[in-house]
Amino acid sequence: MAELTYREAVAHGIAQEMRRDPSLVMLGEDIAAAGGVFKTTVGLLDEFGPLRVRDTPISEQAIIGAAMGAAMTGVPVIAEIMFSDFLAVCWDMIANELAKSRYMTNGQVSFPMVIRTANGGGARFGAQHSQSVENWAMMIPGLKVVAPATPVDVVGLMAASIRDPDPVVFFEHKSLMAAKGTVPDGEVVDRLGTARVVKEGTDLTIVALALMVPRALEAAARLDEAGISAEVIDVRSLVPLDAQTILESVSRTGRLFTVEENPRMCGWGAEVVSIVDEEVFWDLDGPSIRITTPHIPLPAAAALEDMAIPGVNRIYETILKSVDGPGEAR
Amino acid sequence: MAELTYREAVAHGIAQEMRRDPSLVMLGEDIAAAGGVFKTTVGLLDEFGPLRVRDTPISEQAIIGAAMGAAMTGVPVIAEIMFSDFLAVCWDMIANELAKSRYMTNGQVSFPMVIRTANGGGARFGAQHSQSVENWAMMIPGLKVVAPATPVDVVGLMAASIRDPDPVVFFEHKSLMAAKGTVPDGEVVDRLGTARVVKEGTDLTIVALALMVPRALEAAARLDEAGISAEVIDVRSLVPLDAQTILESVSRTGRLFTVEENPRMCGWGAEVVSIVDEEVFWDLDGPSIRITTPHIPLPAAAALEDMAIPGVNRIYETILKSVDGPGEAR
Amino acid sequence: MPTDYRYDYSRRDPRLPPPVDRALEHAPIPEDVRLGMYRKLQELRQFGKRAHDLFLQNLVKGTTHLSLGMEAVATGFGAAMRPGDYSFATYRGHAHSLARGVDPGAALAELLGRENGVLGGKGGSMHLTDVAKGMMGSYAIIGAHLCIANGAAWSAQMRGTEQVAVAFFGDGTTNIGAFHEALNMAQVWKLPVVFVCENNLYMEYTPIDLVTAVEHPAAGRAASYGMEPIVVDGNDPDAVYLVATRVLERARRGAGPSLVEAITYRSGGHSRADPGKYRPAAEVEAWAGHDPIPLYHSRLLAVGVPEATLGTIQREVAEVVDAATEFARAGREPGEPSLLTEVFADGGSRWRN
Amino acid sequence: MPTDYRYDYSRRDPRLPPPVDRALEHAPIPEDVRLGMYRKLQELRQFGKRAHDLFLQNLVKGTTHLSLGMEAVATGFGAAMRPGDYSFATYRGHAHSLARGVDPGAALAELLGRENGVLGGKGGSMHLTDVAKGMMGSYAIIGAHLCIANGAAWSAQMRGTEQVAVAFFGDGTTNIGAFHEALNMAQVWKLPVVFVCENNLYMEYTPIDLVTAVEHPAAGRAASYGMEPIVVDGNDPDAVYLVATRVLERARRGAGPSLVEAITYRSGGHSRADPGKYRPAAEVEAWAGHDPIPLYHSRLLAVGVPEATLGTIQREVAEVVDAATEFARAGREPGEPSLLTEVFADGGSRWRN
Ligand SMILES: Cc1ncc(C[n+]2csc(CCOP(=O)(O)OP(=O)(O)O)c2C)c(N)n1
Ligand SMILES: Cc1ncc(C[n+]2csc(CCOP(=O)(O)OP(=O)(O)O)c2C)c(N)n1
Ligand SMILES: [Mg+2]
Ligand SMILES: [Mg+2]
Repeated sequence: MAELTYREAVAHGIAQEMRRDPSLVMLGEDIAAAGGVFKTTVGLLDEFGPLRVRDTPISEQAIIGAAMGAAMTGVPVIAEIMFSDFLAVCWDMIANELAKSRYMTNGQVSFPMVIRTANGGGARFGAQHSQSVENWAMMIPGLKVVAPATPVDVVGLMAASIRDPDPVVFFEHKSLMAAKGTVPDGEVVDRLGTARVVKEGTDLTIVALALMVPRALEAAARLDEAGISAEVIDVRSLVPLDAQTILESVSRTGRLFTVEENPRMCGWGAEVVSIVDEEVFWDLDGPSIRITTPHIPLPAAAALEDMAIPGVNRIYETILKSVDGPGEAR
Repeated sequence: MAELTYREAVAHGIAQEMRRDPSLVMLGEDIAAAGGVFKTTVGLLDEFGPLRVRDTPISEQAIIGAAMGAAMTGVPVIAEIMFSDFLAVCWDMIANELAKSRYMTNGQVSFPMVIRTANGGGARFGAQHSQSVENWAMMIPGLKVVAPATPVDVVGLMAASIRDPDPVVFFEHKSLMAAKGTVPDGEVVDRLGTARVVKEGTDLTIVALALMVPRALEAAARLDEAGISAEVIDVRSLVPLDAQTILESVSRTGRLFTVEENPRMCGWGAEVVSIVDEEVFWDLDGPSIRITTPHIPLPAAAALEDMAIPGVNRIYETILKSVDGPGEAR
Repeated sequence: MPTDYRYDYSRRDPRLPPPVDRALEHAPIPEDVRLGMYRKLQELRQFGKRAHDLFLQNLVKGTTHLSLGMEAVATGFGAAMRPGDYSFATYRGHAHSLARGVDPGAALAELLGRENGVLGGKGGSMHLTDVAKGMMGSYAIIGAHLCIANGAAWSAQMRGTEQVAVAFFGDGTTNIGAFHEALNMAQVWKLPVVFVCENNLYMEYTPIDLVTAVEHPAAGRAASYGMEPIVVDGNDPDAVYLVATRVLERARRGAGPSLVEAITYRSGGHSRADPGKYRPAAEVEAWAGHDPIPLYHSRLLAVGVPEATLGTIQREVAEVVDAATEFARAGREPGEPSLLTEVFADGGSRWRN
Repeated sequence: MPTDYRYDYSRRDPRLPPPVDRALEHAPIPEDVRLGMYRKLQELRQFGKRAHDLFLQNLVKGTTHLSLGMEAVATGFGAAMRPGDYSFATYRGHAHSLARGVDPGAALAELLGRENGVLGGKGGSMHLTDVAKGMMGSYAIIGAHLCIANGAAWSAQMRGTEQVAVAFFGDGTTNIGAFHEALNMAQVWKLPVVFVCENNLYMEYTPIDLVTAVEHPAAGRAASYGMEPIVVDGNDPDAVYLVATRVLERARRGAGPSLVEAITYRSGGHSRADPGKYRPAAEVEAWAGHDPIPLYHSRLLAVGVPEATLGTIQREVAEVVDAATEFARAGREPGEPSLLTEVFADGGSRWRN
């Protein structure tokens, strides 16, 4: 058992896998000598050397292309795209090439690769360095999508992503970097496509991801005090999606709330609501409510950013109002 | 009154606006001398000359950048991105720069520009030239998103998009290019943010977009014969979204079906379902059902592509089964 | 405002082919290699014509981009490459596929969207791939595959296999960002990769010189990446073969990447039924006089190959292409089950439990 | 595997500054221009130091990228540009903003996330913009703004205004695709745009030469776009001013775009509290000896400006920066209403009825 920060867990998880598989390599901007701008790859160059841990030019398309070409010829790769906003710079590589090539070639090519990227807000970096773009990846068939909320999940899901034969976009949350948690000794390997009930409850279900998980938990604790028993689910992996865990919970509680950091439209929560609506409609006791960042670019000023991203208060108030609301009275 | 094809309507609408506003210019690959690969810009070079209708290199980032820089300094621009799949090549320009700059600068810059692009499947072009990516644009705050289904809407919404002071992504559907319709003489100007009830009905509401509109209409006609009265709404504009028209209809009919050409996850229909669920839940008589392309890249073979994209039969059968289904019996 | 005549591209001055380099008759190329190239040229040409016919018969749906007139580039490189080498092509990838030994029947069946197509009908004309043959894919969005080719080369470098990756692309592709990123990274990492620009003077319907800052869209950029500017007559199989041999060897011994600009010309249109009317008639005609097939036919006669040998090859290839056509036409339409396969490596498309 | 010493970048050979060009003392630059540049240099330096202090006091949140040591580039260009010209900068845009006359108080308030910031706190340190001053924005994702600058230049060309657009960017930016697309289009359309690469030898924490195929990341690529390779001492305001004057004039008279590589050095880290330890100590020291402020101070003394004049300027600027700091610190935090404004041109963020 070790106490690790989320940031340390990234390097820890990667190192575990690079020790296991001597063919695994990584590349990205400032990941080697500098240990990454978020210090998530510290120590890897020293342990694994410059041939396996490579600094690149600012050429995101070339980075993803290099990873793809290596992966399709038998070398598994971890590519870093420094900020998830920059996925846009290489979106053709990811959405049109990486995601589609297996299907287009009827299975002739495989891409055992992970694209790691720092995602999310709260760091006051402004609109171009703060987005939560898990839905960008989720909407593209052929990609798997993971977003851990805790250090142990970082390690376990990183290992699972690296071992997965498909391309995985792995979102590391900037505002969780300093969060601490225990990680078991020895090899830690998790499974993609498994959500986790992080708090049990009976009155309603809150589905959250990444930074929204601790906030949802805190709101749920306050709801408990108000006599409302909320179940909280950490989705962890958007693709594959553990729909069963969500459906089972919502069927039981009768109410669904999503907490999404993304701007509202076409967020992952919309998809979850539509699945729930389609499959367990008759178990619902009221409308499904999405708590999201408003549909705006993220502002830089601390005061504004904190208003934009769902916080404990907003989650708590929204849920409280909704379960007490006129709908329920009807 | 003239009978125009959808493809002719594009040039017609652009010409109307270029005559009105002598500062309006356009640029794109093969749009001038060749009249566009879909022949949607035929005649514009001849009428407006090479300074207002410009052929470009294959440089989508430079194309969007040129449009942005011109628009922000007072020259309204129409930029063509040949296939909507290629939005990925310049996604940073669109999602991170164009969409966010007004907000980031607190309103100092405006982008009176339209990005026209050929969208959608049915042409057997395969996974990289057939996508329906309206949701890519819809999910980015700061963009407006339009997708007409008929020649007259092409003209009217094109005019509205060009006159709009915000950036509009204008999706022209490849499989509707040859569709014909009448267009009134004289200036035609429509309004963004207005959906249209294209068939009235009382039992359920079908919400569709672009190529899915005629298919939904045909399915609705068959449902009529089966004694089921379906209302069909052509969304036309995803941003701004005419939520009122949809909510009013669903409140009345009690059932919602979306017909989406996009692969399922995070499609525009998910957003519509979540809005309906949140706002008129108590008026719903059954689950909202999404009829979409499966979550796969699009195959090239005609036989496969036709199975993938929602067709009249699938729409009809899905709805029939759902309104007759066990849910209703409960 | 009347349109400036320069915007009727067919009225511009024609851009003429280079003279045939007679000295290449004496190039040190073994006769069996030359006969192999002649056979391949014939295969690519006859396959291309057949694909065109099938398109006009509405059997090839969607679109198709042929290499008619441009076959010598694929041929020369195909002859110089080793079996383990990697090829990456664009939507205009039929010639490059066949040049690596992809079965013409499976390729044609793919164009027809049949189950026996090399991609089961899922990819179509723009995406021919046959990994077993080193044909690592045809990519239909400009630029990306140059970056992917780097990756295959990087992998070969790491695995120490002496494989080389070759990326083929058009003149128009030199103006997209990915071109720049790929070439820079290739040089910085000294990757065993060769970038081959097939400069057919047109980016779709637009003359390349009107949208490019330098005369040679590829060679004129080589210095930016510390590479030698190489221009070759892309319609002369021997010339291409010699250059290919040199740059492949260079890559194989670890000396790094190369960029080759092969000047060539489409005898037909850009895609589908494009008649190519945006090109000056005199230009089309001049290039017809520099077509690789008669050019190479004359070359082989000049070096002493009997006419009859060439005739036999032509007929043998005709039989191959006929058989391929039969094979393709006999294929079934792919069925429902295959729709949902191979999105993920487990063979399926399940995105949820 | 032990790490090769070359990967401890601080142990590489230092890259030294050029010698000061004494001949520039005789450059035909009016004294008022020179004194203006000295004042601007001081303003940029003192502003940068103040921003750094406020960051260390945790008043600047998030991140901030300073131009300490690099001020001569913004200064020289700022002095040569006309009021209507357009500037486009990166996240490292404070100097370029001030050089165009953006109010230091409003800029500093923006860094502090205050309502009286030039962007009302919405943009932050990386996005300074003041359209009224021709400062058309600071863009934080590498590459895009070169393309946008083209557009402003295209607009000026169409409107016939003789305005020029200038895009400033780093050495690392030369390896991204958008750089290539922008430069090619600029030349093909003969746009009145100037691309200015501030080569400070590092792309964040990585030495630029380790990731670039040519020695000069910008000038070494100029020929690809039919441009002249221009390298200038970016720490010498006079040298920059002369080059700027020349390329701006060229653009203004319709002769097309230019690419300038100004060699310079960050005296501090890349951003935030980065100590910059990846750089050889001897290198940091050598460049400290080539700092633009003492360099220009000596130059002005050498051409006969009295020490006292310079001292007065320094003190006046100090007052300006103190006042700016007061102004910024006195600003309120932006409130709820502004959160939802200016997504769209109607002033709001409504995406539905
Ligand atoms: C990013 C991108 N932009 C545009 C297109 C559309 N397009 C297909 S082929 C083509 C012309 C390509 O010209 P070139 O590179 O010279 O190749 P050629 O077709 O002549 O072989 C264009 C613009 C595309 N496929 N991808
Ligand atoms: C597309 C993109 N990739 C990566 C980054 C992260 N990043 C910010 S600054 C920087 C280094 C830029 O170096 P250079 O262009 O030399 O400018 P400098 O910071 O030295 O002024 C990097 C990689 C980014 N902002 N955008
Ligand atoms: Mg070409
Ligand atoms: Mg730099």
